[in-house]
Amino acid sequence: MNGPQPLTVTGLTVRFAGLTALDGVGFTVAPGTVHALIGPNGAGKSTCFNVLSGVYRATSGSVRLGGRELTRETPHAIASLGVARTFQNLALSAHSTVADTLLLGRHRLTRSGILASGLRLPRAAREAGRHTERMREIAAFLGLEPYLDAPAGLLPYGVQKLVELGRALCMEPDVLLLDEPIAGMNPTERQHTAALIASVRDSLGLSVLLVEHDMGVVMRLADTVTVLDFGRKIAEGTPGEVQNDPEVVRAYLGEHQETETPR
Amino acid sequence: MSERLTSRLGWLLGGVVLLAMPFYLERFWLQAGVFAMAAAIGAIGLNLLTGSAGQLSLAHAFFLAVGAYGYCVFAGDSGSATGLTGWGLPPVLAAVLAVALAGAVGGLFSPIAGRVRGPYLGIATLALIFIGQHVLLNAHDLTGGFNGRAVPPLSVFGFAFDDSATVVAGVPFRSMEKLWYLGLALLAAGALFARGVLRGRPGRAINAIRDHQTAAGVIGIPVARTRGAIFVLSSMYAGLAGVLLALAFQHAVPGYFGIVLSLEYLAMIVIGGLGTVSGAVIGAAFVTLIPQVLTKYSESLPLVSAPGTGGVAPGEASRYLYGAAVVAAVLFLPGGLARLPVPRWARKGARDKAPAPTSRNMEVST
Amino acid sequence: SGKADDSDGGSGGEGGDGVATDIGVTDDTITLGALTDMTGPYATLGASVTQAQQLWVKQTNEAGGICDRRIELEVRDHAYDAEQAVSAYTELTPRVLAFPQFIGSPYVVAVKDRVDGQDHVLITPQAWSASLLGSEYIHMVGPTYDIETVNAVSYLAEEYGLSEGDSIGHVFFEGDYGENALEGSRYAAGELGLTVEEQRIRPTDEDMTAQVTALAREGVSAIVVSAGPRQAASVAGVAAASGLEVPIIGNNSAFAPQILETDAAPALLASYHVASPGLPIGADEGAVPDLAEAYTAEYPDALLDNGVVAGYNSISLVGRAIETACEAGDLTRQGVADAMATLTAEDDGFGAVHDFSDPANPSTLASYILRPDESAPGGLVVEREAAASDLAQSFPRE
Amino acid sequence: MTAAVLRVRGLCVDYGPVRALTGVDVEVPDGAVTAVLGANGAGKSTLLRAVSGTLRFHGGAVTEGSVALGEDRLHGVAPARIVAAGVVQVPEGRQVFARMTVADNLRAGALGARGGRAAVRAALKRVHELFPVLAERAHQRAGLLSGGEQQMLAMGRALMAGPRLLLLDEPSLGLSPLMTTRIARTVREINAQGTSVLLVEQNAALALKLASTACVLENGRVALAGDADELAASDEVRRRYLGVADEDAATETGAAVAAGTARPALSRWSA
Amino acid sequence: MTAFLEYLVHGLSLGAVYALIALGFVIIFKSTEVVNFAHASLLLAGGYIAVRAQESVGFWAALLAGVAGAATLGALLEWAVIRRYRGADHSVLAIVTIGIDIVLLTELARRIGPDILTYDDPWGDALVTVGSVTVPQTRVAAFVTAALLIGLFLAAFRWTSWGVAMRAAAENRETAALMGIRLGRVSSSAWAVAGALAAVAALFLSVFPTSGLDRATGEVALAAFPAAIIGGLDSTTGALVGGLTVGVTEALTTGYAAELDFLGNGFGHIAPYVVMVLVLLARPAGLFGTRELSRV
Ligand SMILES: Nc1ncnc2c1ncn2[C@@H]1O[C@H](COP(=O)(O)OP(=O)(O)OP(=O)(O)O)[C@@H](O)[C@H]1O
Ligand SMILES: Nc1ncnc2c1ncn2[C@@H]1O[C@H](COP(=O)(O)OP(=O)(O)OP(=O)(O)O)[C@@H](O)[C@H]1O
Ligand SMILES: [Mg+2]
Ligand SMILES: [Mg+2]
Repeated sequence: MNGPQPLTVTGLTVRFAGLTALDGVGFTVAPGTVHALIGPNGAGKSTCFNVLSGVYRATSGSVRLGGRELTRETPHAIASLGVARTFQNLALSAHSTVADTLLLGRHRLTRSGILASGLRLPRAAREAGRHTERMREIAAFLGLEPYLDAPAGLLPYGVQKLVELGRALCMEPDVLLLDEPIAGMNPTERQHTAALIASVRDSLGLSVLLVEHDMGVVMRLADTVTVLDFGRKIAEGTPGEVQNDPEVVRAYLGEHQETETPR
Repeated sequence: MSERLTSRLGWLLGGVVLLAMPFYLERFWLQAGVFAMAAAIGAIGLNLLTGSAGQLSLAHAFFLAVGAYGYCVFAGDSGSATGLTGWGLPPVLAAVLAVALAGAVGGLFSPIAGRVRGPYLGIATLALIFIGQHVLLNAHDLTGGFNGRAVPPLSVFGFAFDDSATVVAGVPFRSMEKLWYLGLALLAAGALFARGVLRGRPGRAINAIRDHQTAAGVIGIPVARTRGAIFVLSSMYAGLAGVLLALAFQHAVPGYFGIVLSLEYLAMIVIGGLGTVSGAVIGAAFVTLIPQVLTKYSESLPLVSAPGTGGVAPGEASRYLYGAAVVAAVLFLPGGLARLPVPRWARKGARDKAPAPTSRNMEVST
Repeated sequence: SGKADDSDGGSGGEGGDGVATDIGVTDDTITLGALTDMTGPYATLGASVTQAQQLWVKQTNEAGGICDRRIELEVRDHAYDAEQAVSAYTELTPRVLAFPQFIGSPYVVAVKDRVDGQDHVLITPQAWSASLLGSEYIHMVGPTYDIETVNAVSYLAEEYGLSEGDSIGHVFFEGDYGENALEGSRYAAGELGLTVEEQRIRPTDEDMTAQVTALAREGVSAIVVSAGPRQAASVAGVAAASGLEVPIIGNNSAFAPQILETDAAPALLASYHVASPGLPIGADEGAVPDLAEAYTAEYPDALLDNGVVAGYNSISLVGRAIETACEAGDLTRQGVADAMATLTAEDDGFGAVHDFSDPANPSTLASYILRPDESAPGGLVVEREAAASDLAQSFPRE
Repeated sequence: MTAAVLRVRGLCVDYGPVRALTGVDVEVPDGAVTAVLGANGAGKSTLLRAVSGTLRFHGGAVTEGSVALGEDRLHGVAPARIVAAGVVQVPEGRQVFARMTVADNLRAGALGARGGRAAVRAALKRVHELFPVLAERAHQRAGLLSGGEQQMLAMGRALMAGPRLLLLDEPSLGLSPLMTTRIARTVREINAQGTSVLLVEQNAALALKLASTACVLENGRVALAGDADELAASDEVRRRYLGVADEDAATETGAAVAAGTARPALSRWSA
Repeated sequence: MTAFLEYLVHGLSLGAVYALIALGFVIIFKSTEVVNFAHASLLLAGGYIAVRAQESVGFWAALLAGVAGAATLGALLEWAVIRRYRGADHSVLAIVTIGIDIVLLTELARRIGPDILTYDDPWGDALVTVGSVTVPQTRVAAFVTAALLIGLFLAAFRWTSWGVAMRAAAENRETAALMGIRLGRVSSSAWAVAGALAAVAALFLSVFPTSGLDRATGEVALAAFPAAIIGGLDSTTGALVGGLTVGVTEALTTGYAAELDFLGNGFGHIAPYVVMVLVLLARPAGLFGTRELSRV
């Protein structure tokens, strides 16, 4: 852990049978900033996340974190470099408690294996104690304390989204990849969550790569925005620049956002 | 009285009763008890794999065989009196090596166990049973073929677990009395170990892999390695169970380690309750003891008739019973027998979490 | 504790009549044990043997018992499961004088050390594998599979003029029945200058087409079947259908009357033989007709098959050992085992004469050759009287 | 007021010991769009499950109250019969059949269709017009579609049945602004063609624009109900669900968080 | 060479019977995601009912009765057990079918006892000779029947609403219900079909060259496990290919047992499993099975 490093994506291409999901995409996430990745449905945003986190293999191109090439690494190796992510569709165990789910995030930071846990070595107990404490800190920060003993799968959608965020934070990441973190929340909850994201960026100094369709939140949070369409980068810049880019308006935002007149 | 105190007392009482058994029970019951303890150890291992990691395995009988025969070979006479291979190692070392061997063989199968999931793995492991039977019948030098080979008695620092009588408090202690204590000790150790694993970091990791394989990788869990490790651990439990069973049998026969045995272990963990240590123990006791009890008391049970008199034979009755128990446990007691409303202290599983797995091992999505 | 004074159960000492006793004998009863398979793969055999033995017990008690004591037979069904077989043995051993029935040779082998070392209990198993030889307490009634197969091959050679250079096929079960029989056919073939084409099968293999085709390809002039009745029927049926007209001979276990009702019946009647330690249940000699009649009267719905003779024979020989022991005033287990060894020329009434004095050899080396006959009860009639072939007598035993 | 297609009266729903809905009354007037708003966990999805008869898949059950479609009772009726009666739901979280192709997903949607073959063919044409991507990807496995594409498929699949009453659970979840507008237009169109709609939506602004009547659920009870316009004008709704008045408050909170006053900011972990 | 052809033909015809059993498996798996360990007893039940019925009605009517009986039994099991399971873990259901199998098999074995039950089938031990190769008529009948039935179900799965409903129900019961699919009907129809197929297989397993139906006949159904896996558990084509593969492998390894002796005596018995493991190593979902998807 020698401070956040830039995440650089260059010429990233991903092909599935007969379909190019990403086509030579490149951008850089500067340390300590929020970088938004937007674009129409099916533009390749989640695919990009999947490559960054090692779930998909890139057909060509490179992803570098500082000096480290990530495209050949396994998911858990990438996680161990300090890259954490949330999932567009929830990936929580239905019956695990929230506490266990959050502790899962600390897997990469802890050591006790089968032998140590099975034999309950003092080392394992000490480790568990320290990490549970930090887990509670993070839960308190997110307002998840009341839910710690509840099974994650039965919670309301919005809370589950927060649990996912908490699990990613528990990994103590340098780079946080958030795939639609506030989808399914109402405006109040959205603002609350957006504030939390801004807060961790500031207090932990980590880099955030954010996929989100709520333009209000993107505008407020993002330092830089990259826009994808059909796997290709069509625009990049500050939120203000991007929002007025005619190409972006055509492909993504729609000509006039207020097409519907109130009745 | 506080609940904690009640619970302590309950455990104490149960422990004392178990420890006193060899002074009162005849060999038949002790032997049944040792079988049940061995089965419980094996079932705990299978429950780690199937209940917690969500991997169906039909190969458990195979790993039991590896443990049992491994022990025979390692501890067997090195002389050629029997015409069988034996390394003549000290029995304790042989037992440890046999468990390790089961783990190693499990490790060899890990590439498949890691690649193949769900029902495919279940049936793929069936291959191990059949290949295992083939080897057991053909590798005469190691296994003694169809009629099997004798199991050298265990001895710890010159104290032999054989049929020579050591008199304790006026009671002659022969092999079963001694094995009873050995079984208790191994079962307790195995159960505590498994609970430690399940509640700790590895337990969380295997649950995560079961529910969301891809996500687990992204969270930083090495999926293949963890799954392989749990397969190895489960094989080692089976190996240990195999050693204990062999010691109780005093003779290992290949026919025992067939598909039926594997199916019985699956039945145990479902009857007892998937994913919990106590469930495995309760299920193992149920499945092992039912046929013994029914056979022994066949004359005095109303529905069961003595062999040769027509009607339902005890063997059949016990199969009806345990087949029906599997179905009933799943339909009416989703947590298995371990979740029955019994006093808290008697319910070891009350605090082991890891409830029955429910999500399918498939993720798809957006 | 209740266990303290107890040396493995039973009532040691001397009966009121001055006969020494230890386990399984009281002043008025003698308890025998039967470890059988009534619900597993050998259920057919188990049912016949058990019922025949229960019949013997009934007859014996009606005739006043043995040594002025009633006989009781405790039956335990182990379903051919190792755990249950060993448990049942453990349960009954502290209470019985002898085991006139024990099905499942692996389990007999499994308890052999306990029998020889501490239990000293007489067992007449219903399995005829040579691996059970060598114990002074375990006595097979009849020839071992290897001897039976030697007799069968010798018969084929004599009757069908097999000569040096010919080959015979041997279809056998994996496991000790088949493999022990294979040793017999290999030995006989070696002595006669024949070659053996081996086809190993499993009890679950029921279609013998591939095996018979392979044997036909090798041009065998006869086939030996050391498997179950169904496999024998399939071998005969397929061979006949595909034009392989060679004699087929099976071990005693490779026949059941039911197979004469299958499609293979004509083929079986034409070319099949069975080597058997005793007379068929349908025979008109010795004690057989009485047994057949009594058995049918007792169990009108039951099948008459060779298990009936085997079961009845074992228990009546054990009964004779007990009688002998009683006369010698020693009804202890050791006494009964010793008495068994004194039976050296025992005509069992079913066509065989047994000698139990040598633990290293089976009680007889002779086999009948039988052939299927639909009209006979039990489906078999004698083709050739009992004889021990020269090869059987020279069969080496280490 | 026109007759209601759907009438929910005094509905109580329990998930085992957990009570999710208490005495809920909701009506969907014939030919109207009714919106249901509420925070996370308010019970919106539970309401739709109760109408579709799928509570039992979640271990839940209706304990009191009634659900009626026109004159017919719906509670206690098998889900398939409810679909046959014309009530079709687009469930929360897409729930496409991941291993089936897009085309087969649409065929599955038509299984409960009321019309004949011709109607199904027409419906398919219509769906392909609305969501061209579904025609392009007809032979791709649905599980490999992107999130938004799956949402379109879920919507298209429901339309295949030619519903009389459409239940939508957060149809705009994960859709781009452009696509959200298109969904809104679609809802309006099918509504114009005579399908009534019960719409659960986090995007309250959109929902209130589409709906003629609306209600707000809070902790399993109906807190507010009435005309959509009226609700849209109410302070309560504006503040809590439209986020309008809250804009400033949110920036304040954000600043407060950054300054570490209002709530404890997270500090870096040092091992 | 003739011998080889003969083994091959024999293997194919035996494989056709395996394919019928495997097809039943596959249909149950496709529609309910359950690995049905009770298939062996379903098969035995079908055969038993048919043979018993034959005593009073003729062969064809009895066969029909067996098929209907096994179908009813299958549907009944689905209704009484499978449908009532509330969890979502399909491996638990697989274990439940083990329980069902134990009960059914015990009951059937008790009823059948030591008997060998035979069919009065129209084929007897007649043979068909083509060139240098002879095959029993029964096996030709089995092959034709299997090919027809498998073709039929392939089409049904692909083209009928029944097939779509079945796949949808297997994947997500709740959503399938939301599509108006009658879950109960769909899955019990699958179990019924599997039962019917098993009864047909039972017939071909107990006529010439086999000597009849007995309590152990069901164990042959075990051969269908590797068959179903080799083909891919959710593929009807796979069932056919897998069945034939197992049949041919068995026939060839048995026929050339002498030449394969170095692999241990009786290698033929495990050869299908060895093939299965090799196939799984190369294709974890079998030759025609649907690969598991993984997207997040
Ligand atoms: N494993 C895969 N196999 C085949 N096609 C895929 C796969 N993963 C993604 N795709 C396709 O690649 C395209 C990009 O998908 P992706 O999930 O990256 O979109 P997205 O930008 O995240 O969209 P959304 O905003 O709707 O989530 C889509 O058309 C999708 O169908
Ligand atoms: N299967 C279940 N078991 C127990 N409680 C449940 C279950 N499903 C939902 N609940 C509870 O019922 C309440 C209502 O949930 P519901 O899903 O209906 O909310 P919602 O309004 O749809 O929320 P969201 O906006 O997050 O989708 C919540 O408190 C939730 O925790
Ligand atoms: Mg996406
Ligand atoms: Mg909801």
